[in-house]
Amino acid sequence: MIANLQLSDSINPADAVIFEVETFVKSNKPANGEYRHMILDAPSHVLNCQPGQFFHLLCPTSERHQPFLRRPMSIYGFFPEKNELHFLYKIAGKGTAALSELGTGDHLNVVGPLGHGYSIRDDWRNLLLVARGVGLATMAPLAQEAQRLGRKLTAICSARSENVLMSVDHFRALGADVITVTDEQGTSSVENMRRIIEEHVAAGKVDTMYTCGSNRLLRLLQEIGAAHGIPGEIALEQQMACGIGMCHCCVRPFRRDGAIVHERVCREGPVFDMQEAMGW
Amino acid sequence: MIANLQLSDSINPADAVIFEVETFVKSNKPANGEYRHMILDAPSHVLNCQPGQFFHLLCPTSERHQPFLRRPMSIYGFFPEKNELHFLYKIAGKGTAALSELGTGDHLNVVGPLGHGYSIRDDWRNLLLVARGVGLATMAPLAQEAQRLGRKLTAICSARSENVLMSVDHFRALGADVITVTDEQGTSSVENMRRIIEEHVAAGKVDTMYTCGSNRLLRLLQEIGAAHGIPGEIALEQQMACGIGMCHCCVRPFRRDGAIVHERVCREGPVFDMQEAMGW
Amino acid sequence: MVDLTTRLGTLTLKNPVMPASGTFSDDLAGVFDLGCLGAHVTKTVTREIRGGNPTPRVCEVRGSMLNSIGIPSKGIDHFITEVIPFYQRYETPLVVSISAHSGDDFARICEEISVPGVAAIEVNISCPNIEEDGKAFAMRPSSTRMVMEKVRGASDLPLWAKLTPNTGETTEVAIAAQEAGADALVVSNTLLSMAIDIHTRKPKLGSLMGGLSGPSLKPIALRMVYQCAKSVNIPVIGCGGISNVEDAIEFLIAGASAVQVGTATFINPLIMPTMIRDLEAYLIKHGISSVSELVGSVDDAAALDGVVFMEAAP
Amino acid sequence: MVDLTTRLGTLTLKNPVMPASGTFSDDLAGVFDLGCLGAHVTKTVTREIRGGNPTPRVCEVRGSMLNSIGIPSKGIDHFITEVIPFYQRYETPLVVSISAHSGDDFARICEEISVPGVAAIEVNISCPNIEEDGKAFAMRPSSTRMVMEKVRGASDLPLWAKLTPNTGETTEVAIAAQEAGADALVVSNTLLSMAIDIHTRKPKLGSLMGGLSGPSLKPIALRMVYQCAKSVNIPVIGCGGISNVEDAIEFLIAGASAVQVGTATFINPLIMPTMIRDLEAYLIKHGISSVSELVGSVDDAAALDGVVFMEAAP
Ligand SMILES: Cc1cc2nc3c(=O)[nH]c(=O)nc-3n(C[C@H](O)[C@H](O)[C@H](O)COP(=O)(O)OP(=O)(O)OC[C@H]3O[C@@H](n4cnc5c(N)ncnc54)[C@H](O)[C@@H]3O)c2cc1C
Ligand SMILES: Cc1cc2nc3c(=O)[nH]c(=O)nc-3n(C[C@H](O)[C@H](O)[C@H](O)COP(=O)(O)OP(=O)(O)OC[C@H]3O[C@@H](n4cnc5c(N)ncnc54)[C@H](O)[C@@H]3O)c2cc1C
Ligand SMILES: Cc1cc2nc3c(=O)[nH]c(=O)nc-3n(C[C@H](O)[C@H](O)[C@H](O)COP(=O)(O)O)c2cc1C
Ligand SMILES: Cc1cc2nc3c(=O)[nH]c(=O)nc-3n(C[C@H](O)[C@H](O)[C@H](O)COP(=O)(O)O)c2cc1C
Ligand code: FES
Ligand code: FES
Repeated sequence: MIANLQLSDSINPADAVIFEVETFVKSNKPANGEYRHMILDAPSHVLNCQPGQFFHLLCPTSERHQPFLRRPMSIYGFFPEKNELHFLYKIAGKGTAALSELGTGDHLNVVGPLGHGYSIRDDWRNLLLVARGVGLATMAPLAQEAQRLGRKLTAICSARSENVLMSVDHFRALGADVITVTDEQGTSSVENMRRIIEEHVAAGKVDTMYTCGSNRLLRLLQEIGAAHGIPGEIALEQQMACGIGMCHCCVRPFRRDGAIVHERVCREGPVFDMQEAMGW
Repeated sequence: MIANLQLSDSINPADAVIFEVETFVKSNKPANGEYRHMILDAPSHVLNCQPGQFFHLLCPTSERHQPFLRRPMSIYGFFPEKNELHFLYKIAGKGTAALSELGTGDHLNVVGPLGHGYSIRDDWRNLLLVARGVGLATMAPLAQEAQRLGRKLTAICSARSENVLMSVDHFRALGADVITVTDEQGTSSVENMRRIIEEHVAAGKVDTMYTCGSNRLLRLLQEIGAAHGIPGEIALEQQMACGIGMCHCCVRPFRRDGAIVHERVCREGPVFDMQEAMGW
Repeated sequence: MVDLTTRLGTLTLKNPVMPASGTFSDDLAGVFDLGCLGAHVTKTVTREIRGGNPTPRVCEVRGSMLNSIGIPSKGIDHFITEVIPFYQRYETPLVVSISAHSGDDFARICEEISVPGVAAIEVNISCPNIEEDGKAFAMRPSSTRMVMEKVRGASDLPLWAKLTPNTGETTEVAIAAQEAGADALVVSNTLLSMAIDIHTRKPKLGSLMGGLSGPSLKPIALRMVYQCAKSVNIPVIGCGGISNVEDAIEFLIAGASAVQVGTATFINPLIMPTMIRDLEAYLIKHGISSVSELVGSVDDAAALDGVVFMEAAP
Repeated sequence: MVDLTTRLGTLTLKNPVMPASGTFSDDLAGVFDLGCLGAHVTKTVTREIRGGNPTPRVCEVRGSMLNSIGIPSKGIDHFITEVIPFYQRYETPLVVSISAHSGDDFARICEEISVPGVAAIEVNISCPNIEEDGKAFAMRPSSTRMVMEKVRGASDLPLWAKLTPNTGETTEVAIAAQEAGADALVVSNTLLSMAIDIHTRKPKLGSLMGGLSGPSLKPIALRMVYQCAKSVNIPVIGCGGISNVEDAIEFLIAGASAVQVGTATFINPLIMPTMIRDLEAYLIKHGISSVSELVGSVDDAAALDGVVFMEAAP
């Protein structure tokens, strides 16, 4: 026999680290032509997050969209002091389309914080961050943490064109040295990026490198990292069901100790060692 | 090979008598404690209706309610001249609950008009209408038609209490002689109803009787009708899937020529001969 | 212009969209011109007059429905004198669904129904085999073969065998039907299911159990269509939860040469003509010149290794 | 107060709610106190180390999901030294799900896993029988009987046989499992399904096919639970699409003595404790003093005539 009291204890036990909570939309607006910025009003106890972690969102059911599974979304910002949780997202399919229809005051059920975020080792004083597209979302809290820890940060932001480049001001405001490259200007080629990064390495400005999402960037950074012995981390994506580590649908292969191991993006990741990651 | 032109011809061929159309909610408000009155803005070509017919409503999908099948609803009023289609309904489960959440301007997909309505034979000059609860909805267009045809109408309206009695004013406005009986006042008993009706019969005020829904009233009117040779019609309900006559889920048994036959409420009904109808 | 025609053996349909048996009747002619359809498929008819099951005959489950209509039938004579003539006003091929409780009865109705005006016969073998243990003929390859051989001997019309998802031997049954002379397979009928009203504790259907149809059935029927299309050479007609043009295309890609639409018509009576129009628009938009280019075009090369394991257990 | 306990043979659970194998792990302890559950059921483990299937391993279908995780396994040694000890911190009975590809391998892992800390063994016989034709053991009564007899000889722990909805012989398989010594049945596993991306024309799952779970499976699993509960004397544990307390109650009424919750936990990680709380509230509200009053209380008298026909074909 289970008393209600005991059960409510078990729903939010003292040692819970992952929460399922209702949040409320404070705003949900286009950030530029392709991305949307959503700010949720969330209880502060769920905002004890690490940069690189994510939430699993129960996108709303409407007449037009009935997503079934939750959708993973990187934390773009978390501000316990003002109960704010931010996401930056792109409409990809029905889940994100349903998200985009949320208006101020609507509720959104979220589970998190989830996964294993970026690490900033004590001896990593000069951080290089290379990102493209919506991948920048996951890097924003990292930049903020770097500032808090007093590290020097260089951010190379890549995009199709200047007008879809995001977060540049955000990174600058956090004291980062921002370099923008775009397809439009022809500056985002692998060769040009390699040149820029090698210059920074040569100048001693790169103790570690962070990236996310792009296969092309992963290969480039792996080469540079291997050549110069610079460690690095990458945030990866994979389709998810549970988001918590139970279902094993989100595995990716990694090279480790000469063998290939499979790890769960939702649990061991989404941030992984850059050299172990495998292209796709 | 099918050209688009041909196809749009086949979607709305000249001889279509049942339409699937989007309508828009003009208002959707409580009529009293238990019932709601919904007015739709509907194209006039779908409003060529007979009293007793119904529409099949695609109740909206929301986060709280996901009705799958359509829900049948009697026509409470149809006014082609102002593009209005009215329903009077009671929240019974998720379909009607979803309906009740519709606000002005929302769209609602409806199929209809459907079924076979009431008949008013030329020699039926004095009509008696006996109804209880939401069943009154289906009788309103009948009263209106009676007025148009210059027939004399008596309406006995039964309800739990005075304050859930509906449509009384509506019937009076149509020139009907309205008698109200309620459980609260103890006037709605079978005995009392029998007394009232027999008095009307004796006074020559009943050429035909119309009712709907209640088993108790059906039996009473069948007895009176049989005793005095007065014809009558009843509107019946049954769960529906297609509403058009294809699936055969909505059958009910009827006594006819000494045998029991099954007829479809959506197609041969919802209005049936009162003596053939069987209690349930 | 794109080519919407599809070939089912000797029969060529002007487009691959047709109704599923039991979810269609002349009543739908009040909604749209039935002449636009690829074929007309009638409700299953039996020789004898039958009453059908007790009500309630349908209920709703999350996102789908159950039915236990049974096969109320006015008998074959009524069918031949009243139903077939109605469809003569259309050029659209008329497919008559038949059922019986033994192989010989199947042969008899098949022969009697092979009259002018009927273009093909759909053999609904998802009905109990009363000569054996009462399981539906389509549950086993042996009883499927028996019935299909009998009907094959009784008619020269194209014969379509309609399979059931209740069997654990889909491919074996499909092969048996082909070997016994079926001209096409319809895949599939409804899946045995149940729902209980927790307040009254009564089954929600008058006959206790019923068949699941609608979107919930789709991934199961699609799997069966794929399995059948891989294991037989005769055309497969997909059926199960098809609710919009994307679903229809998914079935074509999986290997179906045509599709049947059932439950979706209850929700959206215009869905079949809409689907035909949308299919044409899809082909044009994606530069696909004919429906036949879609049929069986699934790109399963990378996954084929997994098949043996997956067929056994997911 | 109401009595939430339920008896599964020699085992008494403090409430009838437990996770389904493969949808639960110690990771969920980060969300709520796992001590509140009726039992803990682990992901199926094999003796040998296995990799699992190619990605994508899940996809969404309308209102439900498909998975083809396979059975990645770190092997039995890792399981005994790492997994079992974790659950020792709870008093909740630990149920270990096992699988193998032959009867003898099943017996071997069953014996090796019968260690202190394990309260019962769930025998996942929905995996291919490589000694025969590769169909899952649970597809047929004969192979079910064979495996269950072997495991019965290998362990004194309570043995639960987990059935598959892919078979056409649910009651026969259930009876075979009981006769071979199963202490309970888990009904059921996922249903073989498929989905194709119409743009790439590729299967949405890396292994082509996968198992349907979630709400779409519910009416099918409920029917199986009812069939099994009517045909065996051992307790039946319901599983398939159970997403809220109403679903759980429906399964109890149909004849389940307990329920397993799988996919719903992915959508709502707190659903199991919520369901336990709501079940208690439901019993109190309706004046029902114990869960056992619900079990098998379906009022099927009026409908029983239809059963024979309906089991054969809806
Ligand atoms: C850890 C993590 C963090 C992410 N952070 C962000 C972010 O900050 N901003 C953002 O815009 N997107 C982010 N994504 C990608 C985002 O989850 C997908 O765009 C989203 O799930 C697409 O859902 P949909 O219904 O709109 O698209 P659909 O294509 O309809 O989705 C179908 C299915 O595929 C899955 N899926 C599709 N694309 C992806 C993807 N790239 N990764 C994982 N699953 C996918 C969906 O979750 C769903 O289950 C992140 C993904 C992961 C794994
Ligand atoms: C011809 C006809 C005319 C009707 N006219 C009216 C009207 O004017 N006003 C009004 O309030 N109600 C009317 N009803 C009843 C109305 O259709 C039901 O109240 C409604 O379908 C309940 O749906 P739900 O989802 O709210 O309830 P639920 O109980 O959740 O419905 C579950 C299922 O049962 C069916 N169902 C439940 N009750 C009935 C019923 N009484 N008749 C038929 N099917 C039912 C539903 O359609 C649905 O398929 C009419 C019914 C018929 C057949
Ligand atoms: C109300 C109803 C009645 C049906 N009657 C028949 C029938 O008489 N014969 C038959 O072969 N199939 C019958 N079926 C099954 C359908 O033809 C079809 O195989 C099934 O519903 C799956 O398709 P859907 O999901 O598009 O509805 C019926 C289905 C429904 C819903
Ligand atoms: C991702 C996933 C993994 C599963 N893994 C297993 C497994 O390892 N062993 C098993 O017996 N069942 C497994 N199942 C089946 C579930 O235990 C359960 O039988 C099925 O999902 C139906 O229940 P549901 O609809 O509540 O999810 C798995 C199901 C899912 C969704
Ligand atoms: S999403 Fe379930 S284990 Fe990662
Ligand atoms: S509801 Fe389909 S025939 Fe009446």
